[in-house]
Amino acid sequence: MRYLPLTDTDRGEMLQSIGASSIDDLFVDVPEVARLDGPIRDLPMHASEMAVEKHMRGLSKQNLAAADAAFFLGAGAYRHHVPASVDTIIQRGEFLTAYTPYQPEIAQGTLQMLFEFQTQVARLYGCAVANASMYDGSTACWEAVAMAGRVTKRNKAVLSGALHPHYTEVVKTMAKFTGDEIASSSPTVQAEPDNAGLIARIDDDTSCVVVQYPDILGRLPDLAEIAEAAHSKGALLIAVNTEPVALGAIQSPGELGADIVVGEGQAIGVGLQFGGPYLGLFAVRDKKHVRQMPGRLCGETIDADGRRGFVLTLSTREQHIRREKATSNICTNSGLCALAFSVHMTLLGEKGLRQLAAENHRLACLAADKLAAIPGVTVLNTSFFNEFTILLDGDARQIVRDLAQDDILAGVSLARLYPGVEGFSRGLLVAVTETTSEEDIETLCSALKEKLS
Amino acid sequence: MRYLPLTDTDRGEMLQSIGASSIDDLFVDVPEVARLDGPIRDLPMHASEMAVEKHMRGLSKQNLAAADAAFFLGAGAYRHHVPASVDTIIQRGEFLTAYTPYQPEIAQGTLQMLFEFQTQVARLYGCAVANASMYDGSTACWEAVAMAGRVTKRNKAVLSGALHPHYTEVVKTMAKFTGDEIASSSPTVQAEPDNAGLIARIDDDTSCVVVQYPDILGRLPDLAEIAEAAHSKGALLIAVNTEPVALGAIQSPGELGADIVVGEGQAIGVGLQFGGPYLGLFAVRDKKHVRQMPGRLCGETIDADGRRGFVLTLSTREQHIRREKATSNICTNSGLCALAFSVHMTLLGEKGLRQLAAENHRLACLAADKLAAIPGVTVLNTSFFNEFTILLDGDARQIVRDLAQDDILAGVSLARLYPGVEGFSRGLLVAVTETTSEEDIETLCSALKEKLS
Amino acid sequence: LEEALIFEIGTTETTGVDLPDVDDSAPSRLGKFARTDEIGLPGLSEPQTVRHYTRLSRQNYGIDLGFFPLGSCTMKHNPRLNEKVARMPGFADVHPLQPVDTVRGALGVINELAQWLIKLTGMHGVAMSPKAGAHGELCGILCIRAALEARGNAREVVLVPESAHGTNPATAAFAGYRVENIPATEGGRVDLEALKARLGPDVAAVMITNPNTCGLFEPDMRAISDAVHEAGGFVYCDGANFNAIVGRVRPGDLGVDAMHINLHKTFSTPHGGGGPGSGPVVLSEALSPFGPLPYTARTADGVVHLVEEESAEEFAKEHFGGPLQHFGRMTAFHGQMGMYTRALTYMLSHGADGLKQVAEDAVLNANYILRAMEDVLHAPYADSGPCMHEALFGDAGFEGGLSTLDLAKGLIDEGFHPMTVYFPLVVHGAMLVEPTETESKAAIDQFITAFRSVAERAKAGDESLKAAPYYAPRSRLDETMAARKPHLGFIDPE
Amino acid sequence: LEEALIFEIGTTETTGVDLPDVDDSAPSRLGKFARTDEIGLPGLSEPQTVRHYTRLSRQNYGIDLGFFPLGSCTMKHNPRLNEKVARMPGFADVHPLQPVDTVRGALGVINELAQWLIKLTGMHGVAMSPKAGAHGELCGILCIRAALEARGNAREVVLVPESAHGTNPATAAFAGYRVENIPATEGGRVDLEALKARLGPDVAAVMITNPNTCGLFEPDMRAISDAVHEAGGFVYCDGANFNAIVGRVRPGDLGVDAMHINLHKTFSTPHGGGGPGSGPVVLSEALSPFGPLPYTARTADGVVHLVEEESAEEFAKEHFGGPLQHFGRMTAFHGQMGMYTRALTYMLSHGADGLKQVAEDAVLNANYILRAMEDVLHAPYADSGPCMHEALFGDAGFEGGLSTLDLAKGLIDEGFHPMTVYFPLVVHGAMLVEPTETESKAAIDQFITAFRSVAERAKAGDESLKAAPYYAPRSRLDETMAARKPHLGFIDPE
Repeated sequence: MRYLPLTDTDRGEMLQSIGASSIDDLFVDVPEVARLDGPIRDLPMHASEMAVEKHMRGLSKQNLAAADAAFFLGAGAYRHHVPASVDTIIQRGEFLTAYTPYQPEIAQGTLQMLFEFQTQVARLYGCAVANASMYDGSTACWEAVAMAGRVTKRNKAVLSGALHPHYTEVVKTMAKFTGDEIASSSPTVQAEPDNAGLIARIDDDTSCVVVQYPDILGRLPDLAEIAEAAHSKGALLIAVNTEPVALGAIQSPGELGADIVVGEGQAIGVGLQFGGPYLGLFAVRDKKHVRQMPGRLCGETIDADGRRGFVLTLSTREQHIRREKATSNICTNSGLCALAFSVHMTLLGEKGLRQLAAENHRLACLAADKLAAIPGVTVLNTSFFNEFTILLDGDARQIVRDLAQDDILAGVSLARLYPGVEGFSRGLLVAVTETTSEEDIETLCSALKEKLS
Repeated sequence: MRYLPLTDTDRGEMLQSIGASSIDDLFVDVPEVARLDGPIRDLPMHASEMAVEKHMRGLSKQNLAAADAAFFLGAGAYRHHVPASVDTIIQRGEFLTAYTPYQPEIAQGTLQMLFEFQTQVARLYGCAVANASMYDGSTACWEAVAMAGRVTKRNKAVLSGALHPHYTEVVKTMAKFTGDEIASSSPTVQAEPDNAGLIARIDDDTSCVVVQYPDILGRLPDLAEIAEAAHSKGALLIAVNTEPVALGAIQSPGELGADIVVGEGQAIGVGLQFGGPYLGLFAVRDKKHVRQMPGRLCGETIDADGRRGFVLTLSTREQHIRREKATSNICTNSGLCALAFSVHMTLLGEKGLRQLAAENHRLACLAADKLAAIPGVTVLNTSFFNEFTILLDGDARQIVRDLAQDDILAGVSLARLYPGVEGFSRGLLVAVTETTSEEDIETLCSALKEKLS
Repeated sequence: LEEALIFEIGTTETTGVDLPDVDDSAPSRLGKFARTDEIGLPGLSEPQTVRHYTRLSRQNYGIDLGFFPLGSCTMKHNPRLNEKVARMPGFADVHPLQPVDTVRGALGVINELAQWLIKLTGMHGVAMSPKAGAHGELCGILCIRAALEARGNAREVVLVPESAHGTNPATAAFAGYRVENIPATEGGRVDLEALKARLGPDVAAVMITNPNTCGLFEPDMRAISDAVHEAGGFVYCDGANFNAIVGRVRPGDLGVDAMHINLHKTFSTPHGGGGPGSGPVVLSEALSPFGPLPYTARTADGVVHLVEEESAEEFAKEHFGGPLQHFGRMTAFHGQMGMYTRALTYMLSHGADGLKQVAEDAVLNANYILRAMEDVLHAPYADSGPCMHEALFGDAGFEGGLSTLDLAKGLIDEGFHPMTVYFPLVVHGAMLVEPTETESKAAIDQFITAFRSVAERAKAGDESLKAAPYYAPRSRLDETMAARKPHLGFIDPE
Repeated sequence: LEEALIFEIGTTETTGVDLPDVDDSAPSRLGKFARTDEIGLPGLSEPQTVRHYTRLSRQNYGIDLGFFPLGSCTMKHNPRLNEKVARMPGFADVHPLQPVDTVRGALGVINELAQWLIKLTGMHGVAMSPKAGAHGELCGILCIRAALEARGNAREVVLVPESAHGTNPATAAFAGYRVENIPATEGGRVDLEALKARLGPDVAAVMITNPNTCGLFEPDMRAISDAVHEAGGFVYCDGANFNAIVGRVRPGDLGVDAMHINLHKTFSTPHGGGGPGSGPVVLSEALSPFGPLPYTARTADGVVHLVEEESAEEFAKEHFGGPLQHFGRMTAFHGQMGMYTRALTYMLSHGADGLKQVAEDAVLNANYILRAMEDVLHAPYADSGPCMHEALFGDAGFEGGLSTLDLAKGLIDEGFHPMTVYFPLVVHGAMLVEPTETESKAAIDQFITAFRSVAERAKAGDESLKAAPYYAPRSRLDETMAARKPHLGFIDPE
């Protein structure tokens, strides 16, 4: 077996040196009832690399890869071009096969990268401090709600209706067990987000208001207005961003007054991957909240010879020290995804990020205009970045399924996100990135034209 | 431009510091007639990584990849499964982006690998010493002929008719310029190679006899018999091998008496790549011939602190020292391909190589038997390893083209290798490796059955 | 060796990509939100970027470079086939919300992996979506809570052994339970009688690690489970140590109700310097209906189903014969697909026979180290029989104020990553050594030589160990300063 | 840091692959040739293999790690996009003898690359198949010889400047020519008058490097070409230094008849520790019909053709209006496809504008180094004006018996690969520094600081340089011993 270096000779020598007559001697503590007489049944035996690769390739080919389609899906996961050098770097054995950097003397590569990553995220979000990443955007969102509870000592979170429904579900699920109260609703399908309605729900018991920016329908809510309202009631504003590329074109949530900014970082460097692993981003605008943050933090220090170095720090917040009193039970970050994000962001730089955002927006505007010209299609949004909602004269979900037969992945229907919710059946979320060609846009428009005529 | 780190600010500062007013000042020596007024016309301007990748993917998709076909081509290039770790290792920047190891203190990685590679090749070939690789099998073959001339001080090479025709062409082309005399013929299309005819051509002026093993038709010539005949006339035997996997199942040329063994190493670790880069292997049975060898050699030595280390050595044979008196004008090897070969060979080890060879032979025997059962198909060979010749009742080349339409790459027709040679039109070379499934064999048999009925 | 920060070498005008220039006059739908200020993100050209990260990487240690004897963390070889498979376009380049007909192969991967996990553990169902081990733990406890709530009483207490991973009590507390410790016997096992005595109608669950964090198998495991079940509680097993028994022992046969599986430990998805992980939770028949969405479960007809919000109701009715009981959703989308492909590839490579050999070689290697060290280092449980895949030592006998930490740092100078230190808490100055099955005898012999030598220095009170490591990219880093004056991001010099 | 040899750690019973066991009873067609003896090839499991080569790699220096100021060798950044493209199945997994209808895209790559090379050089045709620079040189000289033979007289002499690469005279000698040197002027250029005086009916060709190996452009290049052509000879240009002028100057405009192009230098295919390279040769109209098979050529209708043995006759008749004139075949199959895909990808990325910038930045960087060093190091041609992409220095003024080699090894301790040393031969203790365009100003400034410091030590006679390097994986290696008692392979201990 190719991953096992011990030879039978080795095994014999080792058993002898420990004074065991057979390997079974080492498993004497296993109760009789649980002893098996051989390899577990109903499972295949070992296989060559070639055979396994073939099997997996067969499964892979049963999927329609985005590159082989005209592709318009977003709703929290965005397809962008990732430079080839990103993957080369994350496949360096020293990054890929390293452990959590608990031994900083031999983990400066990971630690310096995390320090750079934290700085990049903090600046992108307009915040003071970002952590070393979390599982994904949805769990980061819940952690932010929990943190707001710790900071404000209140336990009622007000969620915007236009927060990604999966994020809402995650928050509600967790809250069931902690006893937090969650106020949420479905989005209003209108050109502009219902800020007034949201603000009206904030009261003196509110720990936080959670707003997505751009929101699930692609609209740009006025964060500054909500921040002011929240702060006036002593609540925090949590801004959620699922498309970091947008922040190359629009103002950062931190600047607009958000206290905690969380989001999904997948769009930069990570890829679609059928939903995971992704990259949770988490930052706070005010340094004073650092000790209430969940997750790992990397900090600068010096070594015994006075050289700059980096370590994981403030771990007294964490579970392996605090056990049942920890700020979170999290003990993993998305280290390798954070590396991919950081490398991609370094390649982009400010200039590249702005260009990338501009190109996304240009193509999205183009697509919106072309779609709006089709009879039976209405563009809902007045404001958007690279994703917007259209209303079709028909069942959007069925249309999406039909178009997929012709290798057109037209977008995410609102019915997929909100199954069974009244009045959403016509809605379709359309995302456009730099990977979308003008030809793809034409393909979608022609297909819709035909379908709706 | 993403590969150019200088900013316009940098350029300005640098021009100023060297006292030039513009970049044109640095090109003053270019004659007026050759000065261009801008970028060269008729060529595109720079493009994003995404755009270039898309263009190249488009070209890639115009080819039928072996993995998408029932595949039976050989004739000097063999398809084998290359473990994923081989590619990971050769993509390590320290190997991929290293220079020729002329500064051994910071090139021990490449040098130790080459030392190991040389040992692996020498053992595989049954020889005393192998060099650090050459361009490919065909050029190594010519270098062997030239070396035999230097060793014997004769200049008539006798080439077996069953030597790969491209190799024969390369030898003849080079010989035209050096004045060597080359005696060659086409192969006899018979069950066994014409050893007697070959031996009859050896005379007292013969510097070497060049024999492929297994030969171009897949047959196994009796090297020992030829070696004896050559040696009795004072000539050297050069054995050529184009399928190193075979040597896991058959005796090595060195053991059988070959004085110089050369070959193509592509089958182990390198892949098909439409013909290149490949890996020339070169070894001599007797150490005394080392100083007449072409190409780089890596040797063991010690450093100033007494530690074992490796260096390129015996470079007094080479062009950068000897200039016009060098043993060859070669100054490049196939370093990265040698690494791939060596890694793959290390993964195989003796055990794996023997298993691999046995599996190839098993499937080839199976295929030969199934093909022989088809009316209109005759199997020529009595002996073979993983490739054999069949004769079809029909124009083999046309049949190959026809089957390719159905994604069956049936083999290499003799007419492709020997265009216009009388009597070869029915011949088809069929190679079978571990990547060939029994299903692929069935597919080929069914198609031939239909075609020939 | 010093590598500057990107903020020190990059500029906001440099970029390593080629994109069209921004056209400020282009029409925009950004309204008043358009960004005008500078963000402060430095860029590097591609050559600079590759060099920066390549140089950084060389300050790291990884499995590809050497042995990682990390107890409880199972740092084994990461096959590159797994990386290749994860990058196949049908897995890497598909969106989680594509119509299901366009992702049948991706769902197939999840189903196939779920079947493997179920069969390897002898359990009934599996919740695939948890993002990491701790997330999986949480999932398991929430299942238990949901099942108890469905019976009408969530109960109050979760029993946890003293030697448990820190995540265990954190998780139980998060789910609203009070944590109580279970004492250990002299032999390092759970005290069965004490446990039985504590069981009662207020105990929701026992969280147990088996093999436990002392590296020992709990011989009373089945008895523990029976007692807990009898008292109406559930048994949660921390699966961090599954590598010791994979393919040889099925937790389901021991009465376990829920166990998370760290795909990045037992099934070799790379640690990546701290994640991403993946923590599916296998569930007993009693708990299966309560798993979060999306999840998979094997029904009586032998088929494994993937259940999402939409189909959950229907599925529950048809297969559980009752109303919808899932406890909610733990994450967006379907979980860690990229880890599933790698883990499945690994399982298919090893097969049932290979995985059994994995456990056997891992346990053999650990016992070999235990016996090679016990004359030099205090091995608290060495007399009670063989260990499983980890060997545990303590710092008894160290002189000159030297600590386990000093020994660990001394090992760095010998070319090894240190073992897990100060865990489990039940042994003073604990050192937990887990070799895994992917180390050769030669590598282990080298390690033993180095470990013995450093251990002897510690026992001789060798002062020089206090300043170790000497040959690492950095000498000992001042962690206190880092925590006292947190400096958590780069600040531009004035 | 010591890594054992595979022969010391592997065994013939260990393997890192999973294949069926050999069945000795299976039928065989191997006759009497079946192998029975042991070959002696050690195997390693996959984890051991990955670790062995990863560790070995860390004893190497590469462009990914730092600056390589190697004159004449153009070590530039290797974009990873090129690697990705070369691995696309349509390029990596196709056989060279597949029916041409199944490889239209592969032929398209060759055609497209050929067009780029022709347009960038202003030439007429290109022979793609040579495997490396020296192979390309040989190809060019053989074309010249074939063209001269077609005129009835191959002639006898090839003129080569003293400063030429060693391959030039070796190549000319191989093709059966006598080599004569061309003298240089004080300014480091070819002496035009001396050359003219030597030209005559016995001179087949002049082999020239431009920019020359002193890093200078030959201002008389056009005049040289005209004189050679007038004397009935051909001009061969060594293309090793093409990076200095790519996109800015076309050799065809200077009267060159043949020039090889090192794709692994100018067009960034990786050096790979010594190959594989690729050396296509561009040809003038006069030489195009004589190129080897297979080759491509642009005909009057603007189409580029790929010509192999079979179609050569027909092609020659149709487009050259005469009989078949190719000089033969230099290699099996079609040449270095894997390098073509990389080079084409690189060209498409840069475009005509980017390649022009390449030359400009490369030349700017070299002049910047020249001017920053000339007060410390002897720069023999610095007064004659700007250099091209290389700066040349000599060892004048070194004290204490220190040599250029000592300085070079001293640079290793500063973290840099040494420059090219003792070449060209015309300058005593020559040091040829080529920064390329992919180094940042910051990297070059760092290099200058280090270079100045080591140069000053050499001039001060700092003894310690003689034993440099101190901080490399090895100290100075005994090359004499290696050559005197060649030990070229591992020998099993008794």
